[in-house]
Amino acid sequence: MDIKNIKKEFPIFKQKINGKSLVYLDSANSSQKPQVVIDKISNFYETEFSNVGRSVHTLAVKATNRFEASRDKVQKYLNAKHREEIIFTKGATEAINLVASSFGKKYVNNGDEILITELEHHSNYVPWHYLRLEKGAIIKFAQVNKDGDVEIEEIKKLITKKTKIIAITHISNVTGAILPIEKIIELAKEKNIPVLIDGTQGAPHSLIDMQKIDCDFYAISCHKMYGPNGLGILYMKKKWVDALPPYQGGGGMINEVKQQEITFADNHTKFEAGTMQTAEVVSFAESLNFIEELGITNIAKHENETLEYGLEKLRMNNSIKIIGSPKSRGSVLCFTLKDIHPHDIATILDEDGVAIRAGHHCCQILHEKLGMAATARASIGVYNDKEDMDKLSEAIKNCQKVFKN
Amino acid sequence: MDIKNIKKEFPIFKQKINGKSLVYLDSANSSQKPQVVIDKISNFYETEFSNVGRSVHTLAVKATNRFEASRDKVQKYLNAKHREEIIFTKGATEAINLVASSFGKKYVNNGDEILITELEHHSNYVPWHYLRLEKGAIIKFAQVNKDGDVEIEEIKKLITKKTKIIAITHISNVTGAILPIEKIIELAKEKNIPVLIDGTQGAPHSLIDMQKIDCDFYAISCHKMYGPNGLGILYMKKKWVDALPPYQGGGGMINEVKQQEITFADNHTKFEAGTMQTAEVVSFAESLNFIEELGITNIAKHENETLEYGLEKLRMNNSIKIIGSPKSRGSVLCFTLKDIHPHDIATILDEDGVAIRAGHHCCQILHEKLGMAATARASIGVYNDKEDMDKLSEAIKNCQKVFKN
Amino acid sequence: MDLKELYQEIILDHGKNPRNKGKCKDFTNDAKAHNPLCGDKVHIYLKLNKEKQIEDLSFEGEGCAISLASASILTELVKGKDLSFIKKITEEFLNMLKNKTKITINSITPDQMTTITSLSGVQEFPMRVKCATMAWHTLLSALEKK
Amino acid sequence: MDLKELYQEIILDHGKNPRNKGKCKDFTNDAKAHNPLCGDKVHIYLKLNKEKQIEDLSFEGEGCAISLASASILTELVKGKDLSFIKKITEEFLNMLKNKTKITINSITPDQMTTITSLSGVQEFPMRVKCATMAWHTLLSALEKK
Ligand SMILES: Cc1ncc(COP(=O)(O)O)c(C=O)c1O
Ligand SMILES: Cc1ncc(COP(=O)(O)O)c(C=O)c1O
Repeated sequence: MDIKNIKKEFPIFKQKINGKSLVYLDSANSSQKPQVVIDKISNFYETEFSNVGRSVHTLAVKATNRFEASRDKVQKYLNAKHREEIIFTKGATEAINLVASSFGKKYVNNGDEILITELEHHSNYVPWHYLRLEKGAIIKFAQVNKDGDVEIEEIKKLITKKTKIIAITHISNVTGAILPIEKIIELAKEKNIPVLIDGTQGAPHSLIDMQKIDCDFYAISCHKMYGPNGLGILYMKKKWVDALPPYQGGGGMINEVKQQEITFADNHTKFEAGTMQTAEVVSFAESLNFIEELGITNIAKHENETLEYGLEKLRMNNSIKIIGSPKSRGSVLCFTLKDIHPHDIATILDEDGVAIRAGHHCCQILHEKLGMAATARASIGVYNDKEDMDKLSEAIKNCQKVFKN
Repeated sequence: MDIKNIKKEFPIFKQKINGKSLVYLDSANSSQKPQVVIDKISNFYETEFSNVGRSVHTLAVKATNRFEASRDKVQKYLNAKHREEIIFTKGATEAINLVASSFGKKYVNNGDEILITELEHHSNYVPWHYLRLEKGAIIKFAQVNKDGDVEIEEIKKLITKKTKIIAITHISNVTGAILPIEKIIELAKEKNIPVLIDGTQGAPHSLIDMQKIDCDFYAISCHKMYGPNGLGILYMKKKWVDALPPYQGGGGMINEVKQQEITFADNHTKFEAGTMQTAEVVSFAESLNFIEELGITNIAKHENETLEYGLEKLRMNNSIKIIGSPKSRGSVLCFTLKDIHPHDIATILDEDGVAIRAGHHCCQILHEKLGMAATARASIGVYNDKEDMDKLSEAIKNCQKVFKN
Repeated sequence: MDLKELYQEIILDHGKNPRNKGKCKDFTNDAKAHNPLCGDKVHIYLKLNKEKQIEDLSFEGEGCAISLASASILTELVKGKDLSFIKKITEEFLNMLKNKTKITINSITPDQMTTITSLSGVQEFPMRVKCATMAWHTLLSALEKK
Repeated sequence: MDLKELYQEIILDHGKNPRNKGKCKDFTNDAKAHNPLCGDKVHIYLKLNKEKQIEDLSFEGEGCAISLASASILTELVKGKDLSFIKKITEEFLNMLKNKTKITINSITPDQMTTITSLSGVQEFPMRVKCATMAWHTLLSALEKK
């Protein structure tokens, strides 16, 4: 496989959109899937499907082995110390809800503080808001600076004796800022405060080494990593796996169930209630194989070059305003266009086969701060290249023509 | 399509298990998938995939339309009054957790009673147990009688002024008992008590008409209905959609998000936080098409005939003890074999290609009552036939030979 | 799908220079709406007189060209009209976008007809239908309030 | 996979007539385990003497033929033995099931060797490995307790 030719691994690019080749620039929303991943799903359902962990017949054994092999694969990929640190969830949103609920139940009390940032996606704010409603917790927002970054000093300033957890995004899905998570984690460790990283945008674009990052929780959405829908991963440090109470209740997560009392599993399975997403878990191993074959650092390099090229192109157009100029930028490029609303941009670009997203990208706090209800966002995946950036730039010009601007 | 030939619609039956044709009798655990459903998943990922509801480009429009069309399809299939009554979840387990959490938060207080039965799957007990831990609620267990049924009188006896909700299974996944849910709902309505039906085993085997059943909540696991993994449906009566607080927090379920305050969507989307299982939802429409093409009453009839035939066969073997003799039986047949542990049975049957399940089937309370730690379970799907029952019966005899019983 | 149909001159004009913007004097009714998915907002103000006619109306709003144009065109069309006209034209307008039916109401001028049908291009863009209909739904809510 | 390998005569015999069942007198250590997925249970009792030998041991349990046979065989093998032998044999036994290695310990009789290797058929049935290993893990826990 070669990154230059990688589009052909993704069947979605075979079709024409409005007669044009598809320029897919919405990967921060969800990435497209390579054929190997799609085939793995079919193949699993066709030849090995069964419920896992519960039966002893041949199909159940095959499915269980595949399922647990996938956990091993994720553990290795993330370089987590223990396989029990890998918990499968419905998505990053559920992963964060799980932590907010379980951690909150046990450790957060009236007046305790939760430190997040103005950059956070609703998925890393609403779950904590529930602790505000239920426990009287206080949510503090680290401010974003004019470049779209959150600086370490800003975090430092807000930490108090009452800070119970810090929950921050790895990469902003709007400004593209790569946050200084290592430094924040170091700082938090000095004060003995656990850190949750919303890695939804981080994991698809950077080398993730849990033992190096050394955070307490890291949330991932598999569908943004060339993987299937409906699956997420929560990395949870072993000590929290041991300490936190279970989340949802149901089959598979119990130890003993009696009429007056229930005891729970003492490992990661206490967080995995009910029938799991077997086919999704199994096929996600293929997504990781795909990423590994290309190399995540090669992917990141290719995406960066593409992004930088695109930024340069767009900067040449005086009507375009790029949102944020962070010190280092992930694969996201938000912009606005003079006198043309982002929705109109998105619709008009689509006519040229260019798929971008318009809106607040689930970051209303940040958009409020920016003084904009909506922005247009082009986000990059491994399959994008400079030609895509040229087409984006041309499509924006066409858009201006439609509006006669 | 013809039920007699239906095995050929399911690719799993093309393979040999230990050199034998697969006799799959573990559908109560999870059903196999017809080719049309598997193909729909691939096809969707290959040609229409995008995140739904958030972008305005062509793929997003296609995906969103398919996604919402699937909701319409489910609404029609279940004959729900409003499309807003259909909520997509990770599975029946999440559906019940959602209700226990949201309903419990608002309506359950210290000393309030939750009425369930001894037949319940852990998924319809553990979530309520959390309300015991957190709110001081009391859980009452309607007793199962010697036939494996729960009688309406038993329910009646346990209802008090403190009963806040009744949560019962439609069909037991162990005794196969079909509970008198219509009568229980009628009774509950007189007393103004909401009823949740765990329809995990009911929906795959019976005609479900929400306006006729008229319960408040009905939980379904799609993977037991010839559908994909990782998807469930919660039917929630409109008045509860309006009244209950949201469950998980994240993208898509909000109205307005500010630093001090959050308002939530006022319809079903308040229960659907984060990126949904698009491919799963879309392909589940195919599962319903598949069921409709055969007709659910035809399926039920075929399954019943198969089951009755199997029961008769097994009753001829004096070493076999059938668990439960309910008035009407769903597609489940639990049994034990004299002096042979269910696990050994399952392993030995597998050698003959017969896939059954052994264990407590996530019903420890019931197994405690039965005085058994484990039972063997053969459960029936549309693809089973009398020949499968013959093979089951023969395989049991082989098992006795191995043990020289 | 045809962009030229969607972004016709009339729409671009109304989008750039929306009529009746602001808060009209002595309004008797108002209502606002907001699309949480995209952030579009509209707030409609109107003054009902004793004859149940809309004597004056205006709107405030943020949003795309389609939503601003639709609100602007709406205010032009219903100013001075009575409730039965408003109900009818709203119904026909929503039907046009949803079911691709024609506007049949005959108490509007040919110019007004051209203007309102200029929004029919939105039919082909399902994700944008909400942009065009929000103001109209909001008008109905405003009328229901007292 | 071969059922005959799994359900050998020796195993069926130990499964049906497990040795050392019950609660041994004056036990000094005990531990129990339980597999929540299938309901199997085992409780091991043992009496350690001053020389750190297992003077007596027994088990209570519920479960399949494999788990009962494994517990029964275990009790026969380690009775009267010292800690170092027990550690070694347990390690080798677990390794046999996990990595398909051979038992090499030479302080057991040929009969005992036949008996313990009769459980090697479990290797081919991954879902049943836990049944065979539970008693052995439980023995180790019992020894760790004081
Ligand atoms: C009666 C019953 N309820 C609930 C469940 C839980 O369903 P799921 O594991 O798909 O969430 C099951 C199946 O395992 C069941 O049989
Ligand atoms: C930064 C960030 N956090 C969280 C999420 C939520 O992820 P999901 O919707 O897959 O649960 C997203 C994606 O939408 C995101 O971009």
